[in-house]
Amino acid sequence: PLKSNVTLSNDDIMRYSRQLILPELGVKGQVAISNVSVLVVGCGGLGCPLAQYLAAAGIGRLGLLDYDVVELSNLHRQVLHSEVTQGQPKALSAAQAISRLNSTVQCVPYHLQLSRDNAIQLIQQYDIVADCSDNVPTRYLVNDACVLAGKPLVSASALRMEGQLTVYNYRGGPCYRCLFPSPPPPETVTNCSDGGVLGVVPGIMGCLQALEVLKIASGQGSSFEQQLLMFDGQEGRFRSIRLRARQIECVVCGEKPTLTELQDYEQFCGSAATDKCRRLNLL
Amino acid sequence: PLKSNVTLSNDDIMRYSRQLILPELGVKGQVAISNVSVLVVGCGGLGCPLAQYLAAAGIGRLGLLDYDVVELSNLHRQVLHSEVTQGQPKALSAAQAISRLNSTVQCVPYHLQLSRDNAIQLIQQYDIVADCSDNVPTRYLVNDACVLAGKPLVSASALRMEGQLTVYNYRGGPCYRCLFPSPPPPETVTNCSDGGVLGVVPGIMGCLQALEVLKIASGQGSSFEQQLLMFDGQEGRFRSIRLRARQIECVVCGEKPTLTELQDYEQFCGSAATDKCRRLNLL
Amino acid sequence: MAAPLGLHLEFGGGAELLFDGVKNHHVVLPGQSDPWNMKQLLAWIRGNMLKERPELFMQGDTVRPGILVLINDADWELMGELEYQLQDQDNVVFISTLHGG
Amino acid sequence: MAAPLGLHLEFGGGAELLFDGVKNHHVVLPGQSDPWNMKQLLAWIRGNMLKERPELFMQGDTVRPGILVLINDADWELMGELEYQLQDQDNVVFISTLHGG
Ligand SMILES: [Zn+2]
Ligand SMILES: [Zn+2]
Repeated sequence: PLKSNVTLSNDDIMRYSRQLILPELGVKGQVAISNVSVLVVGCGGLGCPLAQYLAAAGIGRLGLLDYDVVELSNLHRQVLHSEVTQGQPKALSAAQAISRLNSTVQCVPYHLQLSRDNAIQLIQQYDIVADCSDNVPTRYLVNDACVLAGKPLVSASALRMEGQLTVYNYRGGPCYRCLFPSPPPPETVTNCSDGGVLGVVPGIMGCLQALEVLKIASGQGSSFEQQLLMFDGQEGRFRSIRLRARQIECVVCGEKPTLTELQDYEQFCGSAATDKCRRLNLL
Repeated sequence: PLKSNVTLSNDDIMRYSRQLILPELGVKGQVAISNVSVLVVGCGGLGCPLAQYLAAAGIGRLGLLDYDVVELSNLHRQVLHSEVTQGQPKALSAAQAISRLNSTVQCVPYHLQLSRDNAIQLIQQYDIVADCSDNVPTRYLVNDACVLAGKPLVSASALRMEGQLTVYNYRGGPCYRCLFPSPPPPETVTNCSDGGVLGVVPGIMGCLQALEVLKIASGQGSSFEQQLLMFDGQEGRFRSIRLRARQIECVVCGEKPTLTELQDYEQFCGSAATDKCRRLNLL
Repeated sequence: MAAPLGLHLEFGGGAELLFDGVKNHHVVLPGQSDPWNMKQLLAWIRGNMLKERPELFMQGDTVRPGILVLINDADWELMGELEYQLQDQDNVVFISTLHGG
Repeated sequence: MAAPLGLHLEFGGGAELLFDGVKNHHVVLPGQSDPWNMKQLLAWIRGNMLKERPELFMQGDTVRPGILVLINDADWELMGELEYQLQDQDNVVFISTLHGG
């Protein structure tokens, strides 16, 4: 468990001086941030800028989870990685870059696939979860594990020139399943490999996601509880949408939940937990 | 001058494959980006994410200008720098980080203060200018030099938990002076040293600024011609404002400009071209 | 007999690709004896706007899973979903949720 | 004699710090014989809302340089600036421009 800071060191005061003087944050908010741990699920286009700004801001501990290795085609948007870390696990490559920026942040790289077998145990060790994943089964898995473990989930996504952001399972608000009780038909799902993505669009969304994590971590609350932010990069347009409340009949967060342990998400979604091949070949 | 690419190499096709397949970009847009040069004025909270995503996207040449050196108090928002580059010129520190991410981008670091003596000659060498500066005199200087050199200016700013973004001097739209013919009284100007800034807020604004640079570079045009984007990070709220047209009586871009060469901007603004001390001591 | 109804329809998140890539549509629904509701609007879209592969947009008489419907910037769940009675100049958005990162 | 006028005033970019840090204000201007214009609104704000150091907000009878005024999400230059005649429920924003980076 994270040690509990009650004050800031002289180095901390120097490093964070420009944000310490914000009335919205102050020393109290900065100390709070330093005592918070965040699990970043996916060190790709969203996870890189998110982890970068959380570390810069002095988050206490950062879990960096990704099963994949760095490829050249990642570098147009996955800005923590570099040409020389090609072939290395993304979780390690990201952790190295983070520690250059802020060595006082505890970085825990997990080079593994999040699964029904490890998700709860991992998520229980963190205060806030950031969903930076790139596929439907992982989004349901992260959601269910956050509900079962009682953790707020700050979720962003990006494709082509668009992005979306919501905070789930936070202060009585809805979870991902409240909005999407059934997964989309696999043939309707486009991932970044198929549909493409302009690199700076997940950059924008990952930064916005980091801001909400920091607001939650410092006790300010989030602007996106029961709200969805939509961004259209082609039109330069943001729109904020009021979402439904927590659903009484939700199978995982409702009044009589029927889903009390994690399930097989690839089977549930009919697709693999990766953005590389779209259809799961169901024999 | 930048060499003029007409095709992409195999490595380029691999590296940019995820954005090449976007209909809004395509091979043609990617080639266009690779032939564009951008001058980044200021390698701080805005310039770092901007330069990072422009380089990742394959911009042709990136001029990185900053007179300052890296300090510990920069690292909460200036994410290209690192603990080991403390004391080094920011322009060099940023160029090193950029070349790790994309060595095919021509990086030109300028460790100097932009001034009335060098601004036009520098800006003439670039296609697009990004104002990532942190003080009023530099904002007027960059604007006037862009008008005199005929370059589009993508301008962002951030303070506390707020940000603003506009494109000036582009396709007949207004310049900074059309909006602000007179500088603000120095005692009303708050900079990041005085007022503070949450690091991820310039992160968000710098990414949005990079997106507009890329849209201009690839021929898509900008969403913020004669428009101002305002962001309030505390409320998680974006607002887009319709701005005035180019002003006929503008002293620099109007029909009868009286400002035909650069002036003394510290004197004009009554403040120094830095965010470190607020008032210029006018003897 | 209700008067014809003008609506602003928007498609996003990729749903626009089923409508010739056009995000914004102004449509006029013909006058009819009862007020138009969302269920009827969906049937009208299917009959008049969806060129091919309606199963990528609809499932039965509602939208397929993974499409969020917004009526005047609010989740349609807050507005009565299929039973919501449309008003003249309503703004209805169909947004495909994104999963990439 | 025109009726009282309800306005939504917003301050941002730091300008709210001159108004007790409050960004959003609903105000009602008293009825008067002529319609209210922006020049009169500024005088009213100065007299009724600005507690101290009015020179940080105003210069003469207009706003100081570096404050953008927006009327219903448009630059007031497009609306007639000081001469604009206010309508009931108008949204008027005063935003201090930011220079930091
Ligand atoms: Zn639920
Ligand atoms: Zn001008």
